Amino acid sequence: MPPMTVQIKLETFEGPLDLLLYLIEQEQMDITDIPIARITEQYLAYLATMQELELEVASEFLVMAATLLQLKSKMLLPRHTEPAAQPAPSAGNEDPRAALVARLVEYKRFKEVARALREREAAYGCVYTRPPLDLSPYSPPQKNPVEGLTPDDLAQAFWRVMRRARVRPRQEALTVTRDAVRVEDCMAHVRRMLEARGGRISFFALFPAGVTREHVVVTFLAVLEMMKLGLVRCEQGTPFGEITLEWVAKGGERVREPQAAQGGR
Amino acid sequence: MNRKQLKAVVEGLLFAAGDEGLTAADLAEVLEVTPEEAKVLVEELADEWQRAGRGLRIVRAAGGYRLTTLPEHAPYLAKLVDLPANSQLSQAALETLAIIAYRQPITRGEVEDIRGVKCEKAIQTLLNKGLIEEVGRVEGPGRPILYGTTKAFLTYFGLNDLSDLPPLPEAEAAPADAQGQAADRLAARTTRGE
Amino acid sequence: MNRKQLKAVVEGLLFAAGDEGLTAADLAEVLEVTPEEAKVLVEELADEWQRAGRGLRIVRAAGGYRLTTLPEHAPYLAKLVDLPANSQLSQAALETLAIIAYRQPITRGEVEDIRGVKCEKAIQTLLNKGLIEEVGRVEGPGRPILYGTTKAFLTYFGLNDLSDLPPLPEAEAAPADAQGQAADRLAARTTRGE
Repeated sequence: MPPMTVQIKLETFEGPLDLLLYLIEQEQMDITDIPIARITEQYLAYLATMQELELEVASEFLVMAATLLQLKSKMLLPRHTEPAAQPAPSAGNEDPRAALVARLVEYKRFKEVARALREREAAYGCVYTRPPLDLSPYSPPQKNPVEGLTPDDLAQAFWRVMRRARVRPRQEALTVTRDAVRVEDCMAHVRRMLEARGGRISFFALFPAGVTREHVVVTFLAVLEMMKLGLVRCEQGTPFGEITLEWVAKGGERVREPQAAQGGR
Repeated sequence: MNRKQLKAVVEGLLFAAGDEGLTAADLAEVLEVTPEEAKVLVEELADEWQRAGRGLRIVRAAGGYRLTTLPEHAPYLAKLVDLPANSQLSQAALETLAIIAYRQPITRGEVEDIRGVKCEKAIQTLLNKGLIEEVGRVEGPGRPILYGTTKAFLTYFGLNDLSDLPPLPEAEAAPADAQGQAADRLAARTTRGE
Repeated sequence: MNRKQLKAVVEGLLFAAGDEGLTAADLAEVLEVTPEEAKVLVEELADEWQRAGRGLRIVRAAGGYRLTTLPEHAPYLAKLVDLPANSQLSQAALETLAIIAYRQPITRGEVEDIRGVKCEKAIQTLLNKGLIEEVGRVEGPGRPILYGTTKAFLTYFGLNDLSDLPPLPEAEAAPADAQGQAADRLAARTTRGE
């Protein structure tokens, strides 16, 4: 696909669920029986394209990538015990995809109804109605427009509105800041940590206290990428256990230095 | 006053009421007829205008009648006035609004769970346009704000009330226990919301 | 577009233009006809309406055309003012009035910053009811209008002057957290206003 087309396409996705629904539709997959391996591959390919185009990837997309990878690994598990059986859903045996499918189905309903609302918007929203006519010339002069209200009501209304203003986030806080955690940066960070620890480190030791979820996810993606490049090897003794990273790139082979990591963090 | 004259008064009254609109009961009080008669008058008038190809129409929404321009005239009007058409809702705002409309009262966090993305900006846009409003707070940690739709929301989409909303598509059959607790909770709310 | 369709557009345009009205030249530009043709269209339309006994008329004033109600409908409009729905201030209008009362003179933008939502309609309502008025303009970009309360406002609330407004608790009178310059300016105004 020519890069420009991809870019335009990517920017129209409202989030990871929207992107997944698009992929499911595109591939004519059954939403209730998604081939996780295939969709994960395609999803990651999209993210990779976004990164190649140097588009910022919102953290939500990365979190979903991690979810898909986790699902993919879970889907592989039953095969060890029942090699012949499909990991199909069966009563009493929870499908690992269930939660994701439920979210997709739910989101899809609203996407569809939003389309219906869009049509109504065109019929009723693109019209002009005027503010009420100034009827004061018709109003009897002795008429009190605030009958029943006292100055105290006014003071209370003011007090209420000021209190609300104080708890409301300020305008600046409302500008959505996308987390600028980049896979490249995390790769550089992992490499530095490995160098500092003599080439071996626990995955959990990569993070300072109070690290964000996005940071963990992106670091995880960074580690996957480094495995693919043959720079690190990972060991995990038990499921959910400690993951140990080992630097395997020897003899001057270096991690591709990403531009953004120049100043380091 | 004959019927035609009554209708002329209705026209003037609707013009004066502007986007506030008038209910059949309001019209009845001013015209000194019954609300039923007022309803028949205004709806006959609406039909007549439509058949005559008039440049204004009478829309029934949010429990009242109001005059609006025709959607197909939007391109001409846009040259002169700030039309809502110029600021058609973004996809993000529309999806957020749809979720709030069907699941109200709802917190921002719950909307974000459904959409899978942050909705801060969309919610602020909707508040600014007066399409949603704070309707309360959840009693619990952080006391998050609950949002609901406004009367302006009904007007914007030409709805008489919330039961007029297009039906939310049925949830497709999900695998065995896909739905789980979360879905039960959602289903329970749907009933309440719709 | 045929003549009838053009006239329908003219009707929509005049409706949307409101009290300012439109000149034949304005209409000509939007309809892409000559000003002479626009003039003929709008005057034909005015005649047709009069003959048909419509509830609105097109008046020519100050070089432009605008829609107005019929003078003989004035008694009905007076009744409209008296409708319970019109005589009660909405929550939005009350809050807007309170902010203007305690922070005057203040621009619409500043009121909106405090309320967090648009206040165009509330301000229009308050202007219509004679509770607030324009008291000046800010010297600066766009020269936004400054609003203040009217003498009638004091009368309606039984106040001698603004210093009669109930005092606010210390904390409330102070600007809601440091809103920077604007807040300082507002605080200065409060002092001056009270």
